Amino acid sequence: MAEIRIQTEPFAQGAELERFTEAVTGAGAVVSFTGIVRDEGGTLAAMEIEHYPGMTERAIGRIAAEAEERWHLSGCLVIHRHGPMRPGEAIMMVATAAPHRADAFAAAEFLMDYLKSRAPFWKREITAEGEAAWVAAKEEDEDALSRWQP
Amino acid sequence: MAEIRIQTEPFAQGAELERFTEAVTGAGAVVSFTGIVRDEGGTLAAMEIEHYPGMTERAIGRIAAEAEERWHLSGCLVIHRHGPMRPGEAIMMVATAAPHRADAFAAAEFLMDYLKSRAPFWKREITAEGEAAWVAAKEEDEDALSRWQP
Amino acid sequence: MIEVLYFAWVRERIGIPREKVETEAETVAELVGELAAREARYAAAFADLSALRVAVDQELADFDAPLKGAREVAFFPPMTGG
Amino acid sequence: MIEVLYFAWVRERIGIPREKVETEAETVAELVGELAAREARYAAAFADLSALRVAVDQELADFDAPLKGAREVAFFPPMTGG
Repeated sequence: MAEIRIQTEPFAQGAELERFTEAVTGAGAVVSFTGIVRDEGGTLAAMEIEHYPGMTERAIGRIAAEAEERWHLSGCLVIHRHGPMRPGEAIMMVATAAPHRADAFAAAEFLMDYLKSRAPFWKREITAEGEAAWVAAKEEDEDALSRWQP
Repeated sequence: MAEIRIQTEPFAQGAELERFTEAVTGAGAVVSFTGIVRDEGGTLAAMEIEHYPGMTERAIGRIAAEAEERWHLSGCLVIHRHGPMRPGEAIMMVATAAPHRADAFAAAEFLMDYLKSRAPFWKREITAEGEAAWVAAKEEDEDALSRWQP
Repeated sequence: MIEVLYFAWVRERIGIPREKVETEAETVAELVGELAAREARYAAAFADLSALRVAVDQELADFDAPLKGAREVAFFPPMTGG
Repeated sequence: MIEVLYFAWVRERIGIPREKVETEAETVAELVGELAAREARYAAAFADLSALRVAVDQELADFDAPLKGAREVAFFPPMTGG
């Protein structure tokens, strides 16, 4: 049921959210999350995301299927970019639709927590001075997963 | 800092989300929630929302100010309609922007929980048979507030 | 003189959205007592206070809240926004 | 014959994104041992296994996971999606 898109092209979160909402039926609540490249006060020139083609789709498909099992959802959307992107651009978005808001919120947070640490993406930041560095995984992102354990 | 709009006119959640996101600076995370009139399997013909002009703006302003105090936000938007609306139309939306996702999610859920039970709106449903009934407040909505107590 | 407002089914039951009330009531509860004593439709609207909420000057208040200086009191059912 | 993939700084350190490896290794750990013994760049990439994650046939796995039947093994740092 989930729609999953992995792409290099920029996307318009607003248009995606409208389209997603119109396509679902029975939803009373729609939650969206969009991750945006921060400019870190002008010090960040660009971000590059590497991914593992094949495994990415598989991992996200599994995460989305689990969200659909855990909560009563009307629909579920994940868009995640890879390749180069600029500050201010959307990196990815998730949207969840449900009859009731608690399900939509919980599923969106669950998707985000798992996408952060279990989908094979790696971010690299390029500073205004041209230095590139892989973004280190945050311990708090790993910790965030524990709240979803049964 | 929060933008608050109380209106009878329909609004386009996608366009509002785009506009909101472009206006904030420093955000790495944007969360939106949209409440939509359910059609309840075709049994609901319309919804009407009554509100308390003056108190509505005041109550939402206070709720948004508290969200901005509790979490590190880059911006905060609340749009809430009153008057008649049809199934499938957006009733209201909140959007929050923050450097980090946990703040954006928590603030959006906080806003929703308080808007549900502390902003002076009253929903009335009109069935396909033309019967009108005020929507009863849900105990679970009142309970949801307790998680935000210090 | 206090402006008294009614919303949702309270408004429907009493039949008017607002009225000016001459009162010496010192608390919301005293005002409710005066209103409920007026006519059956008021008595019906105020029959179960646990089903009602009150705002004094556009701030949620308790039924024992003082009315000194208040210009506007509103009665309504629990809110159902969002 | 197993296809071995490297991502992010593991790829950079080893210098190639993927390679075919002839191996009789029965577990991921044994494969890591064989690779690390090859050259300094491999040894450097596999110096701290706690900084690495592994996937076998595109599923996250442990370093003691068996390789029997596996066609693809990938090594990479902790993921940073979202």
